[in-house]
Amino acid sequence: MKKLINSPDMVVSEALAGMAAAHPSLSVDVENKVITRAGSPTAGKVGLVSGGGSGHEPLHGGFVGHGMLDAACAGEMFTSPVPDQVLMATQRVDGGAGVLHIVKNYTGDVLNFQMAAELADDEDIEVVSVVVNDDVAVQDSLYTAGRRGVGATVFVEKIAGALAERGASLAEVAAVAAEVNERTRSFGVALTSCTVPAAGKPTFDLAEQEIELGIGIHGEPGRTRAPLRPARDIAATVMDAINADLPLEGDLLVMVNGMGGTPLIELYLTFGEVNQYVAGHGARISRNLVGNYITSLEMQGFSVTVCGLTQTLADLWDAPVQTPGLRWGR
Amino acid sequence: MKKLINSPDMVVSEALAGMAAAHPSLSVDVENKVITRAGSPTAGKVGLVSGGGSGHEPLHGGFVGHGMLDAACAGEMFTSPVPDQVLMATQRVDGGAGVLHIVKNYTGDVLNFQMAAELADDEDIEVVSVVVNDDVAVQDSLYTAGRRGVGATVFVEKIAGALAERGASLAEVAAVAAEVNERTRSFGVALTSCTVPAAGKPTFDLAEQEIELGIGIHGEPGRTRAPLRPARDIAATVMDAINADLPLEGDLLVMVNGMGGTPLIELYLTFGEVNQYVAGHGARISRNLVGNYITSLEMQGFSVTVCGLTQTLADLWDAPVQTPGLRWGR
Amino acid sequence: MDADFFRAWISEIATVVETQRDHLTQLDAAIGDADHGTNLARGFTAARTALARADTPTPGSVLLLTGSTLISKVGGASGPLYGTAFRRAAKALGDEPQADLPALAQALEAALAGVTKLGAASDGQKTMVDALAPAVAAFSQAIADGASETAAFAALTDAADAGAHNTIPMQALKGRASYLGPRSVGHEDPGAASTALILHALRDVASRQTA
Amino acid sequence: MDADFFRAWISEIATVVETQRDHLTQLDAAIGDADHGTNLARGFTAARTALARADTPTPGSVLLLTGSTLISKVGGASGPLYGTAFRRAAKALGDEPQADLPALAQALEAALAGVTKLGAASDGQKTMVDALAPAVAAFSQAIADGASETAAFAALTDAADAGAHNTIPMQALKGRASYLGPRSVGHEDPGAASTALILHALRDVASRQTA
Ligand SMILES: Nc1ncnc2c1ncn2[C@@H]1O[C@H](COP(=O)(O)OP(=O)(O)O)[C@@H](O)[C@H]1O
Ligand SMILES: Nc1ncnc2c1ncn2[C@@H]1O[C@H](COP(=O)(O)OP(=O)(O)O)[C@@H](O)[C@H]1O
Ligand SMILES: [Mg+2]
Ligand SMILES: [Mg+2]
Ligand SMILES: [Mg+2]
Ligand SMILES: [Mg+2]
Repeated sequence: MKKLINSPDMVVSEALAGMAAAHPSLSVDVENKVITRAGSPTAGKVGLVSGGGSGHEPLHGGFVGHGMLDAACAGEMFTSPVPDQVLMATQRVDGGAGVLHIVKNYTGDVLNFQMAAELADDEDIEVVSVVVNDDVAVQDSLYTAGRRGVGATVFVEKIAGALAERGASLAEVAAVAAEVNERTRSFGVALTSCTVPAAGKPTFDLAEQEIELGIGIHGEPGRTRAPLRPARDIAATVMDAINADLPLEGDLLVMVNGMGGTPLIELYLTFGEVNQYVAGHGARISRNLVGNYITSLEMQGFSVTVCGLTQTLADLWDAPVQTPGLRWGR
Repeated sequence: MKKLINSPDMVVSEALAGMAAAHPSLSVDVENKVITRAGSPTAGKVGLVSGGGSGHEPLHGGFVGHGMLDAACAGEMFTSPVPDQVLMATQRVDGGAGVLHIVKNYTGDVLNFQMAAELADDEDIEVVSVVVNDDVAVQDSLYTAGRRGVGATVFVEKIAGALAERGASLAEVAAVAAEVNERTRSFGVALTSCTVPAAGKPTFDLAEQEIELGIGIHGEPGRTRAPLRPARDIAATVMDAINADLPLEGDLLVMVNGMGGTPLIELYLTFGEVNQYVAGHGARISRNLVGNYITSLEMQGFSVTVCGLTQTLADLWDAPVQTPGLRWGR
Repeated sequence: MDADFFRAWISEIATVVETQRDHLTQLDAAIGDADHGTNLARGFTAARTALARADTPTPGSVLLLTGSTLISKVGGASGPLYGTAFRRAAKALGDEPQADLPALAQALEAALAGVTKLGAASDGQKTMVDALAPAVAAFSQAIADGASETAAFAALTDAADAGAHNTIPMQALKGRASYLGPRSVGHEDPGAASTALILHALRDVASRQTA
Repeated sequence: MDADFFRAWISEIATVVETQRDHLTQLDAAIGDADHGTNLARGFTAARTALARADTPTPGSVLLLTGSTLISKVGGASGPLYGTAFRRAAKALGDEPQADLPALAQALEAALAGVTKLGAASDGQKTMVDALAPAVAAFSQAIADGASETAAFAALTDAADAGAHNTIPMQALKGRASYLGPRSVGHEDPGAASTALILHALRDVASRQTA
């Protein structure tokens, strides 16, 4: 295992210490692994809290700031945060207008946020939770854990954050978050596995000419293995899966997201392929993100996330955002 | 070789096509591999042109935009652009106030930019070239190719770009570019090699517990090999090399740059170590960048770049910038 | 069985999950995210430390502190699930200074009920429930049949082992492993495996006492 | 030697650098950035194509177009250097329809002068100069000594081969390899190797003609 770390069990807190040093706009509670905006709470504004396992940076801590999250809870590597952290974050960002919990749909995340919401309720903090589940690689069903939450989380955090910044109510912010989730689909591909520091070796092994299709963001193996193919064909496989679940139409917000170890030049090349696919299907990419936004440590690979925009959602997407990971408009 | 590409010889132009689709603010001449701001030239403004081999993204194309570059020339993978490209870029961004060439100190880059400058001179376009050479891993000497240009390029492009945006003269812009270069030092470390698509295999091989110290940004082997150590010790080795060449003092602009395959969580952890080192040496990091800014394809590793700030340089650093790779202040 | 007995149990679990840490993590790597061993080692070590510091006079107070510590230290799916299991068991034991076999059986049934209520997993979905449910049933049955303590604990762990083993051919319908669909078949569920370890620790502590 | 001869030479170089592409790239991987073979294959293939399209009646016009094409297609260090080399050689050949051995020798001397002026490399710095300089000297000397064409070309390539080989123990002081410092020792310089290939191509074309 080759990593720029001191010891596996210190990675998360030492990285948070680095974030604290790098971003004066954030207030980083390294001990409790809770990141808030400096000067939280914002009185009268709905507070947005998200969080999840570490190893997905810049998600979530890198999205704390004006126009996006108020707080992020960093769990251990690939392990959801605990209720105490979420409660602490909820208390710190409650400006009296209630708090939205943005939860990626994993059993652990759902259970821990749920417990935190109950604890917050005991303290009369109004909490609404939105569960993100956009991964079309996972068949949805009432009887299973359901779909994973992946790339849509970035869109939900940005758009709900923009609406909250405008002074909307908790119900309105929760509604737009749910709307973005419903309009968004994702699919991920791995060229290599990642290595969890405490595990010390790659979570799975791929042959030199093999790729994993339908992976999540925790180094879980995907749904199937396939031979390595040209980027154009891989992009088509990904887009076919998304298009089959939610037909592409109208103006789209598209993210070509790197899993952490894929160079930007490959992501741009892949975005070009995705753009051609979308155009070939009579839709149009009117907004985009190309880069590392929701990663899986050093994994090589990418995911595509597609959201069907309305004018309102586009405006909220364009609204100013000022976070370490996403920044424009002011 | 596992890459998201269609064929090795198409990587650069297909990635540029993706950039064109992703960034309406840019005008991308895919055939000639020249990226300019949409609406170039800016009349009366000094034009900034840089360029180099591809594989370092977001450098240089990702730094074209308000407050930074006017044009970037993308060479083949790790191969400097040709004079025709540089001349074309120079012509397209000449707003009548002359053009600054920002050249990383590599024989190929220097020779090709030099030829382009001569051609531009034939057309009575005033060109001044600034050669960036900040890599302390390379001993400087009159009799050799001298030091490589690495991370300082990002600082030079940002700060000179900000001054040009304020309407300064070519001489003034060139002077601040040279000043930033003189005040900046870098050192890089590789945990893994990278693979040039056309070569098809890693440029060098490292054992599981080996790292390369003093690498450049083209997958060249470094000055020495060393055993893998904790991030704290690696950071100390890097900072010792920089500090020995230009003692740390006062307010510093520090970049902890990922080589392309290193996850952000490790870069933040490393920044934390660098920050402690700097504090321990009586200096202070007053501005920073943590992320992938000047990369070497999918290489795992990082470089640290340190610039001793003046108030003027700090103000220029803080000035608005709006490019795909760097964006703040408006 | 008094508070010391239950403290010894938690301490034994901490030791076992630490030694089995890599094994559990590798099971999780196959169908999950390679952290189950790390999660449980972190959690039960913290519980042992908490018990060493706090004053826990009754079996119930020992398991209550254990459950709360797991919830606040583990995270992931197993944190809330195991945490709830121990808290429910604690509530079942009440403030009694001692717990006899039937009381322990009721406590384990309460634990199972807590896990299934929170996680909504039923038998055969390839989760810790597939080890816990048969183990609890076998334990209660043995006690109802008037089996000796030794025999009852043997029934408990035999059923847990069998239950964990039986998860191998199952396709996961709950938890992270469910994302693999058919590819989850052929691997033992890490949570079922850790449940078996936890119950073995209970049996070992009991046998040491009687010995 | 007429324009056809020189076109044949460039075409032969394009073929050789294409077949030796990986070899040159691997030499560059050891002490550079693994692109020398790719760069030259791209450049000389483009030159061959350009010559096929344009009308180049004289040896000088052939080499001038070759040099310009290399400059606008190769990039890197080798593009301007080889491009300048061919352009300088072209200028030396002027507009003559034919070039005899002494004229060719002068052209190669001009090429060398162009490379050293532009790159500022002197002997022993582990660059293409270490193959080109001795080769040009040996060629001129052989002609001055009244050697046969065959012998002169043999002298040219033998000296180039020796020169390229002699770069192995050198420490690079110019170009990318200089960044490796002492670690550049023990590897053949890719540009010296490609220079030898280019001169071998010249000899082969000449021997075919005389044959
Ligand atoms: N809904 C559920 N009900 C019961 N047990 C579950 C459920 N979901 C997951 N588990 C158990 O949790 C185990 C995984 O725990 P762990 O790896 O620590 O958490 P995570 O999956 O969040 O990484 C699984 O092996 C399974 O036994
Ligand atoms: N200053 C110089 N003078 C002469 N030849 C040089 C000089 N610098 C580099 N070279 C030659 O160029 C070769 C490298 O060419 P190439 O790999 O195509 O360019 P780059 O180094 O830009 O990648 C070296 O092997 C060396 O022979
Ligand atoms: Mg986990
Ligand atoms: Mg090169
Ligand atoms: Mg797990
Ligand atoms: Mg090279």
